Amino acid sequence: METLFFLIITLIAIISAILVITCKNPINSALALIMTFFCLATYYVMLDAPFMAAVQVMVYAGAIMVLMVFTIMLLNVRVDATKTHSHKVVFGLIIGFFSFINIAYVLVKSQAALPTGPYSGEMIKKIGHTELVGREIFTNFLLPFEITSILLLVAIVGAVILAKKKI
Amino acid sequence: MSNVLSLTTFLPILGVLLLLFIPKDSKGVLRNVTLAVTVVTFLVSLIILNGFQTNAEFQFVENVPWIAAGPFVMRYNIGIDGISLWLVILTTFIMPIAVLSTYTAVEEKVKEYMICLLLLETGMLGAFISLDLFLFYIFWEVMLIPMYFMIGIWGGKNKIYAAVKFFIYTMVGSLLMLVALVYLYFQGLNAGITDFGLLHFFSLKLDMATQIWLFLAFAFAFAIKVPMFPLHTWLPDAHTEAPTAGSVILAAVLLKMGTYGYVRFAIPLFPEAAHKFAPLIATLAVIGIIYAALVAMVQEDVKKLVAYSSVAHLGFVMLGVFAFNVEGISGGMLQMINHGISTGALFLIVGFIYERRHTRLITDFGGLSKQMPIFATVFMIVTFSSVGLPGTNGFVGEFLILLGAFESQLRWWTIIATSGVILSAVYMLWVFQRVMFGELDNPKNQKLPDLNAREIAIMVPLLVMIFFMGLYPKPFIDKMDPAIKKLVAQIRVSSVNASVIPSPNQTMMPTGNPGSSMPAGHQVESAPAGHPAAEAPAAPHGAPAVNPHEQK
Amino acid sequence: MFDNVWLIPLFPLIGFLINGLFGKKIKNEAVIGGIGTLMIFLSFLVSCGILMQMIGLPPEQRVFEKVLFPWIHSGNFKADMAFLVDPLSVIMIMVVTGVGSLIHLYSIGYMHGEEGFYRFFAYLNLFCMSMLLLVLGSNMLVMFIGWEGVGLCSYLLIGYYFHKKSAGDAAKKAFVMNRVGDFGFLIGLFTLYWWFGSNHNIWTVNFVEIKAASHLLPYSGVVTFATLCFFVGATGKSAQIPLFTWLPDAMEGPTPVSALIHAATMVTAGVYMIGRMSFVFVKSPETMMVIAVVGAATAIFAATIGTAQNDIKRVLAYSTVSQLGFMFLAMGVGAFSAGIFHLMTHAFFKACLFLGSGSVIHSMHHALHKIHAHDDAQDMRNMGGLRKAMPITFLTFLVSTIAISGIPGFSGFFSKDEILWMAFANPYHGNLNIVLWAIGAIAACFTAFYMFRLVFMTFFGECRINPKAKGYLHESPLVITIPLMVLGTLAAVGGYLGMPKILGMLPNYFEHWLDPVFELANEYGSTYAHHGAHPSHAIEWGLMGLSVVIALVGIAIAFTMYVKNTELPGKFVATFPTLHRVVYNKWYVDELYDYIFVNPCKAFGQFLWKGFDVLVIDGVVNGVANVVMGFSGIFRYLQSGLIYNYAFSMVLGVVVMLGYFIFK
Amino acid sequence: MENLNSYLIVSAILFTIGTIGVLTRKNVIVIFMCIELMLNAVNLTFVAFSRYLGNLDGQVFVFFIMTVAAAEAAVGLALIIAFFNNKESIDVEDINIMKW
Repeated sequence: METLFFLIITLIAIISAILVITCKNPINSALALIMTFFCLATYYVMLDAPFMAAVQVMVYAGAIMVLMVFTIMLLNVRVDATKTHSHKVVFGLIIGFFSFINIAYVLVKSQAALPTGPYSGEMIKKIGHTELVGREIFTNFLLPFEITSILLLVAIVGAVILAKKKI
Repeated sequence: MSNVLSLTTFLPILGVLLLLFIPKDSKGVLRNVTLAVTVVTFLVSLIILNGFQTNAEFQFVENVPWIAAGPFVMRYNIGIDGISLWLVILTTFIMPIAVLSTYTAVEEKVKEYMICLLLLETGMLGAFISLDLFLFYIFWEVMLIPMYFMIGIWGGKNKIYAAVKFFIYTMVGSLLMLVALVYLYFQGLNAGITDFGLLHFFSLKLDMATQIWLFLAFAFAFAIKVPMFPLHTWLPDAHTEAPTAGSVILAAVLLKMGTYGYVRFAIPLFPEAAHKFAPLIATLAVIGIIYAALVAMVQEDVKKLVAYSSVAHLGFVMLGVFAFNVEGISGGMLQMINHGISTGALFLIVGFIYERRHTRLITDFGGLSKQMPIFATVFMIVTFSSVGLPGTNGFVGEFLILLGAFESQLRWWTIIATSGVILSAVYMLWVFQRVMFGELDNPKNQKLPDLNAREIAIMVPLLVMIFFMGLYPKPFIDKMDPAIKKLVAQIRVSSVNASVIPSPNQTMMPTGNPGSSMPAGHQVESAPAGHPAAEAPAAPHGAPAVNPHEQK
Repeated sequence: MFDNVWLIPLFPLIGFLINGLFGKKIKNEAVIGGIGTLMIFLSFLVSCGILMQMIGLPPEQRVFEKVLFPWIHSGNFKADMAFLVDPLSVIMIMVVTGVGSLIHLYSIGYMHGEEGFYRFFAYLNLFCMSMLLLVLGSNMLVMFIGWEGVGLCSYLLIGYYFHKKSAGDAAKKAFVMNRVGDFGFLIGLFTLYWWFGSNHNIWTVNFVEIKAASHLLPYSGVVTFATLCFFVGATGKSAQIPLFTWLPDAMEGPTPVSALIHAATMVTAGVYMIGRMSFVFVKSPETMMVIAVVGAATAIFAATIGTAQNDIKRVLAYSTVSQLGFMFLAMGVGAFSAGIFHLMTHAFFKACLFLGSGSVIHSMHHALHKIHAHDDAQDMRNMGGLRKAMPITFLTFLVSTIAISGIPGFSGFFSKDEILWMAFANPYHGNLNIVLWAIGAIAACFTAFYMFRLVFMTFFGECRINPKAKGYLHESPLVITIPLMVLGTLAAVGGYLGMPKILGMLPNYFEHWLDPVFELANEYGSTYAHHGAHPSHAIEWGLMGLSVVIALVGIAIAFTMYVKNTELPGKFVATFPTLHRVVYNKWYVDELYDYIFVNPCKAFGQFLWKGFDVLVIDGVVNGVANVVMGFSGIFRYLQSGLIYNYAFSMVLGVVVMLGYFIFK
Repeated sequence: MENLNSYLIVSAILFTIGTIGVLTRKNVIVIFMCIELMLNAVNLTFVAFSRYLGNLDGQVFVFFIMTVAAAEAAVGLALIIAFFNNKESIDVEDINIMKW
């Protein structure tokens, strides 16, 4: 049952991902990308990470993609008028193929000798995923977390300045 | 006040920080602040001068760890001795003058210009005081960049060409030096030296082949900076295109980096190789003297003429340094300072007339004496200082150089070099005559104003120094003497070692032989009976590579 | 008094500073001129004091060295700012300050109303200071300051009328030629210093110390080299062959300058220097010979040119060159004190001649100025018959002319005759003596000829000046004529200080005075001199008579050609046009130098600049740059600027590298 | 729960699709979206590993990546707008001044 569900989700994710790169209209690409993000959120749930799933939906599907769609509408971009050069596609596919082989090989091959940590599935279920992640962030990763806030601040300022017509 | 040396060096950087907070439109404030910073730097450097003990040791030493990366250990190791003392003072002395000269000359991007000037000062001072090879290299490169911008942004018509030429010439040399530096460091590591400290490397015994290669790399870098024939062609271009203050600093201080590099690094680090190449370098120096003088003679642009005269003057310095005796090196050091003062003054003078007429062609002038008597007087004094008239500073250095070189095995070189004295009079007086004498026939020249108070204020310190150093050079020589004696001893001891290593050192030098066979061959004959001339046939000279009087 | 010797150069220095710095503000000519003259006169007083004190001392104590402050000390080399007072330098300071004060006084009148009056006096004082440093310097370095300093002042004063191109050229020429001499001086100095130092560990440039050690010097060899170098220096400063051409051009300067610098003092520096180092020079017979020959050759050579010049000052200039030749001849034949003696008498009569000519020019200039004529005020062809208008000038001029021509009873006779006699009778040059004597005698004949030609053309005969200006000719003011009278008197009687022994009326004070200085040189000389039979008194009397006759012949020829039979010169020129042209154009020496040295130098400089610097060196440098540019021109197409290309290369690179590491 | 490898393969596929998108598309916004896709593929890997190794560091890392992605989206889109204002285009082929 779970395997079937996984396969369906995978199918949706890949199809929508392909749609992202094939749609002529950027708005369609954006919608397909949102679909992919939802699929990924599903994966996270399946991986006992409900908090990550929630964040995924909120940040990606919610915030970032809304920004994208806004931008698309704001710029009022038309459908790609010019055709993509076919040699680009061919080269892209070839490189994509080889990169897939590389990545898949590395990922699959590398898992054997990795160190394991204390957080088993039972433990996550018992204590709760959100609490564990929260504990991790606000203890071990407190400093990076704070720095992230500065990063966001800088990004806000940068975005405002860049988007202004006359500085 | 133990870190007064660091203070001097980095005061200009503090000044840069200060300048950052001044709006770029308030040009007057920018200029005055910069002037104040350089003046303060000069005053602080006077503390150094005051506290300097007349001995051969490095003083005001600061030595703290800085970078340690793997096997490379660089330290912030600075200090001065008599050799670098005067160059530091010269730098801090010239800077206020250079800044003052820009008050009306530079109207665009004043803030950036001033920042460049101050950065340059830090770079130059740092290079003079570094006792760590790596630190030296860093300051050496730091100098390069502001100068590049000064030529490239505030320069004349052909500024980009000149700036790039300057940059690439210097860069080629310094990269070779960097390679040699790293190689030397690894040699040092093998011998148990654990950092880049210069003094450690003095005791390093290198075999001849290594020395030769390393010396060549260092010598090449410094020769470009000096500049020695035939690597000099960047200089006239850089000088002609640079703004006045840039030319002044370039001539007064930057060129000294090359000669200073020889005295401080190339020669004491590789004494045997230095001895081996002395004839070659002396030959190039002498060619430079004559060549530059001849070329200067036919220049049409006053500034270019002064630039070529720089090449000739520095040829003298090189000759003196490679005499390897106290007189020669003292003369060389003095000549560096003299050249800084008198050529700096010449560039300022060219700047003055350029500001008034916007041309530097000699043919555009003539008869200015009538219209600008103060200017004429100043120009004349500086001209004669540059020519090396006794009583002015130029003479003392030139004389000691020639004397020292004549005592060493470079006798014939000296005789040829001395004829440069004639040529320098020819070209300097000729240009002076064409600019200042004759009828005031060009209508554009007939309304030129004479020097104003600011310009006089710029020139007065230089003129005072010209006469002071010419008439009473004793304090200058005394302060540098112990350090030079030590250097000479260091070179000589090593060269005795060199003769143990089988090298073509002696046979390569026919220099001593023709020189001494001339007078010495005759000395025995016809000694009058009435005089106890029996002691006349002294030690057979000309044979050893050391100077005769060093043997006693 | 000896201790105060430093005051002597100090006073003119003060005068220079006052006039140079504030002269423009003072404006009052009397004050400026007064300060200048007063300062040099004070020096003269101090010099007199020193002279008096020295006369009171026994001869062997007449050497005193005053160290003012240490100057250049480096390594073994030591040179102090120090002054040497001995009989030789005392004579020189007396001449310099004495003649100097007179000429300063004269200049107040002569330079009246000139633009830059203060400048003139400042330079003149500076010159006096340099000259005094030169003669007082106790080591070669201090001497060299003065040596170059006088060159500088000469440059400044020749170029005084800087708006004239010819003045600028002449000034530069003078300085450069002097520099050629300085080159020799320096090399000579180096050689001596190095030889003493490396062989005997005596590192010195001090005259006293060198003198004390001079017995160590070998004969010939290195000494010849060194002394020849020094002699090159002397030829530059004293306008001898081959470096004499600057002196006639130097007449572009104001006339008092010509009198002071180019007749009385500076140009004699070379002679003085040889005298100062006589103990070194005499050690080299070869150099002595060269000096004698060059001196004699210059004497005759310049005298021939002098016969054909029309510019009053140029005649005097060539005369100076010729007389300096006599002095060198004296030095070369070992007659040091005779040379110095001639130096002194020459200072008197030549200064008087120049000042007299200045007085003439002054008057001519005024007269021509009044009628707005642009005739040359210095051309003798415009003069004539001036003796009535300017009696004092004429009289003093005549006295000095007689003196220079060697008429017995006047100063020039004693000194010149002494030189000629020594040229004949000296023990150094063997068979060459007779030649030297003959050349000297002929030169003396020429001297008498051209000097009297000058006098006749200027003061006798018809007045050839523009008739309208004639009425304006008048005698110069007192301030000009007083120096003339003093110098004229000295020119007449100065010779009695050094009467030849043979005349026996007075002892030769001069020679005795200088004995301590030249004793050693004569001693060295005697070791290699030929001790043949000493010529008898009869020969000496005979030669003396002969030289008088020769001078009279010269005068007679001049009289015939320029007073009695005035068309003779024209006929002469018509008969020998080439000879006249060559002589008139100074044997084309200037042109020769231009052709051999100046133009090739310029051309070579041009070639080095345009050909070597720009073409070869920059060609190589820019060539390398161009090669790099060429390659980068090709490679730059890799940088398309399209993001796609960059991203593609990046991904490709990642894939390839990753693949390599995974599947290797 | 599926085994780790399936997640990794899915992640690899998504990443590759993102790469191909970046390489083939011309619209800057789409390229931008593709980059987000690639980031998400990586996130998936992190979470999967985190779960199977029992170590939460990976998930914390994903958290940070999301933050960076958000910042990147903000700045990147602002850049696109600025570019559009200048060139009236969002075609990458018009961004070609990065040469010589």
